[in-house]
Amino acid sequence: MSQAVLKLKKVIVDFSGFKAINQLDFAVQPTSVHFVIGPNGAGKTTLLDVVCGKTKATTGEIKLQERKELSKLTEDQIVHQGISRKFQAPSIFQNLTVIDNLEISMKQKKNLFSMIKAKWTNEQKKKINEMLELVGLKKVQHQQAGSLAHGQKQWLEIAMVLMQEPDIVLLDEPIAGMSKKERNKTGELITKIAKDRAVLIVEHDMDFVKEYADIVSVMHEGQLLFEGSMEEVQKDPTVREVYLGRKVEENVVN
Amino acid sequence: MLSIKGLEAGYEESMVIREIDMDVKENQVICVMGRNGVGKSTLLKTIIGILHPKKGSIHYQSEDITNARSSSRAQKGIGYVPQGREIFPKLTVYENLLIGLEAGNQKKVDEKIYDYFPILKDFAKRNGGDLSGGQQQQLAIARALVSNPSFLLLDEPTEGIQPNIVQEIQDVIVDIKNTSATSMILVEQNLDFVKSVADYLYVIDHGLVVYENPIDQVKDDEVYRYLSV
Amino acid sequence: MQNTIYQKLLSQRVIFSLIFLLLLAAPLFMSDFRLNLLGKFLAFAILAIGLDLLWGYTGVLSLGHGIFFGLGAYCMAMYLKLEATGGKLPDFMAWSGMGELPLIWIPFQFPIIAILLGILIPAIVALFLGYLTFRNRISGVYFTILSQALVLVVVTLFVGSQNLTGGTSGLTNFKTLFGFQVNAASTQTAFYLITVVVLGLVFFACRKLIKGRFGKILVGIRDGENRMRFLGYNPSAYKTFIYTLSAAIAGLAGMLFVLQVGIISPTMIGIIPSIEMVLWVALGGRGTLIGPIIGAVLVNAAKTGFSESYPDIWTYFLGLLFVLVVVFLPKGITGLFEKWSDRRKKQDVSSSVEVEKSYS
Amino acid sequence: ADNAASATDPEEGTETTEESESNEGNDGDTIKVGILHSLSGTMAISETSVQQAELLAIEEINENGGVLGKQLEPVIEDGASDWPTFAEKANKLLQQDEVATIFGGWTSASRKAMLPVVEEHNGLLFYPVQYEGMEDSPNIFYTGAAPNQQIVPAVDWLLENRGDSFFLLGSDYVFPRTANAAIRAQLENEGAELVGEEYTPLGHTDYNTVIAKIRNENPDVIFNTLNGDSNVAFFKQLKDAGITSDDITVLSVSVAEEEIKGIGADVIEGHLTSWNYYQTTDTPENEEFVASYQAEYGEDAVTADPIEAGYFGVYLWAKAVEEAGTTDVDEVREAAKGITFDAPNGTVTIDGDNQHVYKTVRIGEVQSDGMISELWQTEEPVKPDPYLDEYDWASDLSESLAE
Amino acid sequence: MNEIILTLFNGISLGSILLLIALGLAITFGLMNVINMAHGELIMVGAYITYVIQTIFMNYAPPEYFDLYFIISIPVALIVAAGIGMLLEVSLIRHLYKRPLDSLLATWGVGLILQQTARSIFGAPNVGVTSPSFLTGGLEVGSLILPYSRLFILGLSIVCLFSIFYYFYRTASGRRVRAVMQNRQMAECLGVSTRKVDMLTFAIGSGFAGVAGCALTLLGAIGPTIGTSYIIDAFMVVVVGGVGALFGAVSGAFGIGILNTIFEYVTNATLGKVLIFIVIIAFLQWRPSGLVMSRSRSLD
Ligand SMILES: Nc1ncnc2c1ncn2[C@@H]1O[C@H](COP(=O)(O)OP(=O)(O)OP(=O)(O)O)[C@@H](O)[C@H]1O
Ligand SMILES: Nc1ncnc2c1ncn2[C@@H]1O[C@H](COP(=O)(O)OP(=O)(O)OP(=O)(O)O)[C@@H](O)[C@H]1O
Ligand SMILES: NC(N)=O
Ligand SMILES: [Mg+2]
Ligand SMILES: [Mg+2]
Repeated sequence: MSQAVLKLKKVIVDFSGFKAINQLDFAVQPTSVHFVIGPNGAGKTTLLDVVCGKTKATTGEIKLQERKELSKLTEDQIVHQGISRKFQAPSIFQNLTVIDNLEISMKQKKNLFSMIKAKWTNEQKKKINEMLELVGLKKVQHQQAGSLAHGQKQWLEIAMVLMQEPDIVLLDEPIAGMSKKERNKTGELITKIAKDRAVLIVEHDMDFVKEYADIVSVMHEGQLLFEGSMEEVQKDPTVREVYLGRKVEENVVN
Repeated sequence: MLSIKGLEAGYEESMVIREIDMDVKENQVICVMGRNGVGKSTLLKTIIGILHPKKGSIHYQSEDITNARSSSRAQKGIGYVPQGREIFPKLTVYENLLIGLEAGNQKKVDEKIYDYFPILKDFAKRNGGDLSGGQQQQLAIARALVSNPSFLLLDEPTEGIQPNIVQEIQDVIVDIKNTSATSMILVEQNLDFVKSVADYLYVIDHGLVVYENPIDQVKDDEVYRYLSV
Repeated sequence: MQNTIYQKLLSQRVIFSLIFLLLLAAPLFMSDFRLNLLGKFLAFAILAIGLDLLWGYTGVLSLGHGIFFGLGAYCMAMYLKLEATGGKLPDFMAWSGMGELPLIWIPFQFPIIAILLGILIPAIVALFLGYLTFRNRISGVYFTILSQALVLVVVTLFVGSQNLTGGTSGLTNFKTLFGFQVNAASTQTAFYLITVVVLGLVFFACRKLIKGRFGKILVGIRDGENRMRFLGYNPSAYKTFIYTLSAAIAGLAGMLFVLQVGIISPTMIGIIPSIEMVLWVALGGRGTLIGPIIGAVLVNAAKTGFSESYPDIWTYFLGLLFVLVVVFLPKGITGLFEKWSDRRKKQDVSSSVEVEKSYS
Repeated sequence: ADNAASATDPEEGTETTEESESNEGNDGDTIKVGILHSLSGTMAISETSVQQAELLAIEEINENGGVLGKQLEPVIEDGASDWPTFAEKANKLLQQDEVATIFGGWTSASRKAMLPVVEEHNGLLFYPVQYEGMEDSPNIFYTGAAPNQQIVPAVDWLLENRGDSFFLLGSDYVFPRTANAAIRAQLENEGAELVGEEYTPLGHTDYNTVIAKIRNENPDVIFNTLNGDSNVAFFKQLKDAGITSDDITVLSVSVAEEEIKGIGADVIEGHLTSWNYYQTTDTPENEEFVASYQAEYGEDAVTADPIEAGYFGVYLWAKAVEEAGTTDVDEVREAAKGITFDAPNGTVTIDGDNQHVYKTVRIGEVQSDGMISELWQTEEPVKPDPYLDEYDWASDLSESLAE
Repeated sequence: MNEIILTLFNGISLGSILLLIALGLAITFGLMNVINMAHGELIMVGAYITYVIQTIFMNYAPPEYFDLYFIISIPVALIVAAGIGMLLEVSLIRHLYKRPLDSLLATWGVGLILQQTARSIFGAPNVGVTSPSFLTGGLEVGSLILPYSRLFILGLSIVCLFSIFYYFYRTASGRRVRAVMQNRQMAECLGVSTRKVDMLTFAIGSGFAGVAGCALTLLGAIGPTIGTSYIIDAFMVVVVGGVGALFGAVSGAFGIGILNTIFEYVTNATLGKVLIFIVIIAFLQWRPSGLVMSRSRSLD
């Protein structure tokens, strides 16, 4: 296996005494669809939080490509390092239209002065149109994002993340509230984008995980409980006990 | 118990649900499915009174509540679990539950709530806003249950919840159904889950009911056809 | 959709140009006194534009813009004062026992420098405060109240150091600028026309700024500052920039004010004027650039009108005006026009959300 | 009526400019005069009653046939406790309404704001309040006390009767600071001791700390040049701190009967003031004045020095106009020289040299009923000396000020 | 030594005054997020109420009962101010919860109207209130005199503080208030009558402004513009303490009070104000959201 794009060493996140993440070692391989599952409160979202800089690790180190120490950087600097993240609850710009949302998300110089003189390039226009097609928001491109349905918002936010052309994509429950059809669409999209970047996904939908995961990490009480393929995960007794429960066991059996 | 006639509602000029008729009987679990953005949440929001219908009527226990305030609907025994949790972030978990009691007439949180969702006891003193997504979802459900509502509106209650707890929620719903006369309208994306709890299924598309059947007559492929058009 | 936007720009262009021409023609049909008043209102309007950039588009409410207005005004006034005393020490310095001209007054003997400083000093003060506050993500109401405290302090300082600022009385009794009699009718008309031109320039410059991608980023910061960070932006820099820019514009307005009113004093830069400035923007309609201009002129015209007609009870009417506008014109006066043309319906929908965000 | 003119109506603007420039305000059968005081904002607490007094005078004059056989028509404007507004309104009165004269102002700041306006348009301003001096604009008549008619004699009297260690307390603006500059020079010249000097922002409300400092210095006299609200806070808190007029005498130059009502007589009882007029001043004119003032504005309305100065200011102007036979400013100014009038405080005379008035100086003590009883007065009206030229200890001051 | 004690006492005293005028604001502004610019005018109402009741006593009550007027004024001021607040909420604020900044503008207008109303009723000049005899003079401690009026205000502010705290954090009604302020819509859906809660809360906040006004008659002028001289300080206290944090307001008030007094003592009133501002800026560098920070996971 090639060397990891992202490596966490002995990371602890402590919320006034409560360790949401506890001595976690964790690695993400390039161009892989890497799922993180685990009980509610296991620390999955917090894991994404420390990687993207929203929460600062109490101790431990987070290294990008073995070199860059992330925990020192601010959120926006981390983004420019090539890490983009989608939040658990859709967070988009209600008062901007769908297309505006994508426009400000897209990869470009984002410092003050290059922004003042920012101009549309045809290539940018093209990119955004492709993206609109891809996530099927073409029809609503001029609608206020605030007026989209929950599912549509999810798609928009995924699109915003992709517009940044990151090396590592962090998705927190991207298919929450999506119907079967859209789940599959999302899944295909993820496989597609994972061809040239790493995708780290937090998800609870086992069928979905099973279908698209290259590798699955199971978190429990802030630590890594198990790592491997979905089959291995489902066979693991502790994972079943703390997380999966009976139904999934059944369809593992048959 | 709850009967909706010719309901039309939406946001400003945009009509989202049109001509919805629905009848929910005592102790019946109705399930609503539909693709994203067809108006499921809007329907529930209109029933609880966040949105006010442009047309049509809502009767609850043969009383017209079409124009009643949400609070009075809640007082009449309608419980609501919104999509996206809507926890009170700076109230502790316990206080969140106490607010849930406002609708009912009992004064303290029933122990069986903690049996359903143990973490709520462990985290009683933590701020609701600090909970994880799934924990918040559990809190939202518990908050609706504490007042023993006679009618429950559940908007995708299993969203973001770990599988084994999803099963528990499933059990909870069944349990409530068996132990009380409570009726429910349940918005859900997972057909298996629906079949295991519901009595009757509606599929909505573009704000209209396009398919309805008692659950035992529901054919998966028919449903999926509507869900994927 | 595209072409409705186009239509809108078209129609707006026409309206703006008409207003602009009308203003330029005003000297032909207005008495010196009224023209002078209008000129004062337009100076306020310039400030209102900057305030709208900050509040309407970036969601940062400053209740302290009187200070920047004042700094600009004082810079200009200091030069005029030195001109008037013709090299001798200004009277108030003498009373407060100053020997010779204090250092900070030296540069203001030169008009060009004074004018430059009139824009630079407010900008620098804003840059400093903005940097310190925004960098630490002090935002929303915290910033607002801080900006108000700034007013309190600067005013106290200005009043307290009478030997440098003329204290409560401020600076007045000017004579000449570039050799012209500042109070002469012809000079005043010239000042008026300059004000109109500056107003036009500032307006179209700001408009260009916010119509582009930059404007959308500002809205993004207004509605979801933290989210913007995860898109790779550093909101603090943007906020500081806009704050500084609006301060500079305020300074510019202040200078034009002094030239036409002939006096600047702490009462003009204090808490109350600072709040009124926000009222102009709100009344005209924030986040529209043109609204604040209308607001500034109308509010002040109303003030003058009320106080001239009912000098003893006019504040009733002013108060009532604010209440009624807020209740019945949530989007300000420009909101009215929008209602007529429901092009921008969607924005009305979410305007509530936007204000919520910018404050919760 | 004229007031009702809308602010934004251009037509109305043009008309007024077409009117003849000479003989200001003297059109048809009425003469317009401007009244410009703060009717709103912090200064309204003091200025409204001065305005009332001026309106009373105008009413009386009109009843007696007006001026030059014409009725006076007051045009009232609100200075709103905001100096630029004073300038704007003065402009409006002179350019728009073309009034024959303006009666107005209280704080020196407001006067300084109006000064360039009246000079630019060669108008007239009658300013009714004691002030710091160092000014004599040809377009302003100063009917309040110059420093040598209030402050200087007060200091002398205190040195003679109350002791020679002084504590100077004032609001932080031009009047107190300039007044105290003079007092410092005077004390030094008298070899008296200045133990402290404190300034608080206008509207300051907490005097605990100042009082603590006073307690430490324990002076014989506090010379108080606080203006407005602050006086109430200061005196109440001084009393609470257990300091009475027996321990330390406070002499105030901006506290008159009107202010005492707000402070509470019980609080300030026994402390001193220096003015040219008190409600208790014993002249037939005053009896009349107080009577008609209270008839107009209520039994418990009180009169005070600035009120009286506003009142007789109107009469002085009226006499000058009659003398000149026109309202033309230059001619009125000429005619005004040496004009006298039997004012409630005694006979006042306009000093042609500086357009101030001769006034009698009176030191008084506050009584339990809120009235001020006279302790001492000058035998005759004192010649106004705004630049304190008569006092060589003030020479440095006035020299540096000759503008 | 004495100086130090006295300065400290004066600081605490100033702090208690700041606290008293800020408490109401800590509710309407801190909890409800309504920027009520008319708060100062509600203080004014309290002050004039005291004046009116005093006048009534002067004219109709037997002299020996005169002092009672003050005891009676406090609850009356509370009720009247609360009533006006309630009126304000129902007629105006209620429609502006979604637009907190607009409430700033509207209440500013209301403030102007209230001021002018006071001027029309009581006249522009200040009115006088005679302190009750039991609050004149002071407690002698060694060579110092601690004015009874100051001690009284200190006590009053503490009583108000604790009653407010108890109400909001220990009673069901208070819990309802906090819930509504955090998510009005959801609270409504759970059966809380947000209208009642809003009205009640705003009334309470306004009521305490009235009490403050009543107390202020012991210290300073009573005129139409009394409110404007206190309002900004009140906002500062709330912000330094941390919006929505009651105990923050306490620390804010006493912090500012004591520092201000010390600064003023060693320099002068003007410089004192300036130094305070610098300290506050510096302080917020260290604690960007006030003394009592309240973290939240949500993005915005
Ligand atoms: N700011 C905070 N203060 C206190 N506890 C916190 C805070 N943030 C998170 N926690 C706790 O840390 C734990 C991990 O939270 P996290 O959101 O990472 O869980 P998760 O794995 O994402 O769960 P879910 O699958 O439900 O989203 C939870 O128990 C949560 O209560
Ligand atoms: N606040 C709003 N303002 C305007 N339009 C809205 C608003 N919320 C939802 N809509 C519109 O109403 C339609 C229905 O939304 P709704 O949330 O009811 O869909 P849904 O069926 O619940 O979808 P999902 O399964 O994603 O929750 C959507 O097309 C959306 O664009
Ligand atoms: N002239 C005065 N008292 O300001
Ligand atoms: Mg999570
Ligand atoms: Mg939904």
